[in-house]
Amino acid sequence: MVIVQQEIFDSGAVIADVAGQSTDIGAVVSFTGYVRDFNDGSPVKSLTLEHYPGMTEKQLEKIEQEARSRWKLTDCRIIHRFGTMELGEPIVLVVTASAHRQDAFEAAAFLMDWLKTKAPFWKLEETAQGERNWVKERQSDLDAANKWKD
Amino acid sequence: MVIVQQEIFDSGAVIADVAGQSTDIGAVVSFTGYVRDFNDGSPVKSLTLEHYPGMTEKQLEKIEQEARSRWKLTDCRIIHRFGTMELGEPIVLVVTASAHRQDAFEAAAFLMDWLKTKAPFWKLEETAQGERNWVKERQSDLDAANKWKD
Amino acid sequence: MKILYFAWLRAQIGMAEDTVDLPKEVTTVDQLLEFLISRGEPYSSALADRNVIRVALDQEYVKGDAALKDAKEVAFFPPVTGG
Amino acid sequence: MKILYFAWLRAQIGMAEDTVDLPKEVTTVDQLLEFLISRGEPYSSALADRNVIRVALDQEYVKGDAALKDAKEVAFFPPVTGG
Repeated sequence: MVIVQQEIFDSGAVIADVAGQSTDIGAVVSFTGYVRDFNDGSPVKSLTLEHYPGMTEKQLEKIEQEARSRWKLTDCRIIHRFGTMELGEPIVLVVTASAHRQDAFEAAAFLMDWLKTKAPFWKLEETAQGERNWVKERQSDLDAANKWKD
Repeated sequence: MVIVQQEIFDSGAVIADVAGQSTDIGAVVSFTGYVRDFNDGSPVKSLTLEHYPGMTEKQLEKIEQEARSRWKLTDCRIIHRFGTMELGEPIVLVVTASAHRQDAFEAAAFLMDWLKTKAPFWKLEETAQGERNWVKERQSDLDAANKWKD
Repeated sequence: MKILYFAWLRAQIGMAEDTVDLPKEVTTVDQLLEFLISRGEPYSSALADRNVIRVALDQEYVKGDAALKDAKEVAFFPPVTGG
Repeated sequence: MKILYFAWLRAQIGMAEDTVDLPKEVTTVDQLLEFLISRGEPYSSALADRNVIRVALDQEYVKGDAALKDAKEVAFFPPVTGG
């Protein structure tokens, strides 16, 4: 399930919801990404995420289907926020559930690598000095996503 | 931090605690293992974990130190329960926090692979028919742990 | 045709959405980019570096040689940085 | 010396903890296992398959050739199945 929202979310509540659904789940893996206080060495005060409404949901749903086709998942949740966020706030959540831990781990790592390189979001950082900078694509993210290609 | 306890735990509360500590955390990965309703094909009613008090804590702390030496972690939590647990209850929790997602993901996967093969716990399953069986070591767990060896 | 711009492309061009009547010789994404650049500033600067422009046709990623055909919406944006 | 048994080893031997006086020719883990087996049942059955017995000396994993030396506590148990 894919949710794109402005509001803050609670990773623990999502994990509990996923785990509480059935007793054939052996493993739940979660990844939560937070607004960090610096990026590439500059101190960050807040972060604004712009996105492409419509395309975002479409791409996230495709990514979820791809993960479900590659691994045996009992459940899969993706929550991604947009708008302005303060330091320490969560930005993105991926939760995967499976009978076995490898499926849950690999699917979550895969989803994050693809979100970083395929989901139409753009980060605008505001520094302590009031500068606003668009975050640059990272080669390490592209490399991470490439390793999942067949 | 390592906790070995009989009581149930709340993965979400631990994640929130880890994430709330500092604003240089970019990524928090959690793994929660649950009591599943079947194992190797037999329906399971409940699970009892026996452990080796003293050695358990010692081994878990060593495993945590090993993870912290291999990856850059802001925080690392391991909670492992012992005693009798019902279907769907959590057994084990690993939470790793880092500036970057790869460190958090790899450290969590590493910790789980080592917990499965090195932490002195033994699972006794009770089936719906009232049979009690000691869970057998899995070759797939040994293989998973071996891939982390230098 | 509806054209959308995002992130610093939107900021540089100074609008999020535009509608253009395509000359009939403009049939691919790359031809559309050339056509926009030919209109001068702010397009010529904002769209100058083809390497940093990603394209979606009706919300699906496409390459520069993709045919515009009956697409309703084309979007230009920089490499994504979500997650 | 204190000897601990866990899981099905504990169940088969029928006790979790034992204390034995070691003959002085028993100086390694494997010699201790042989000594216990030589005492007959339930040790001889429970400890028969060396491949499924793991050993810890003072709460650290060791191999069969490890010297018992001044260790206070030796533990025998099956492969672990936690996590």
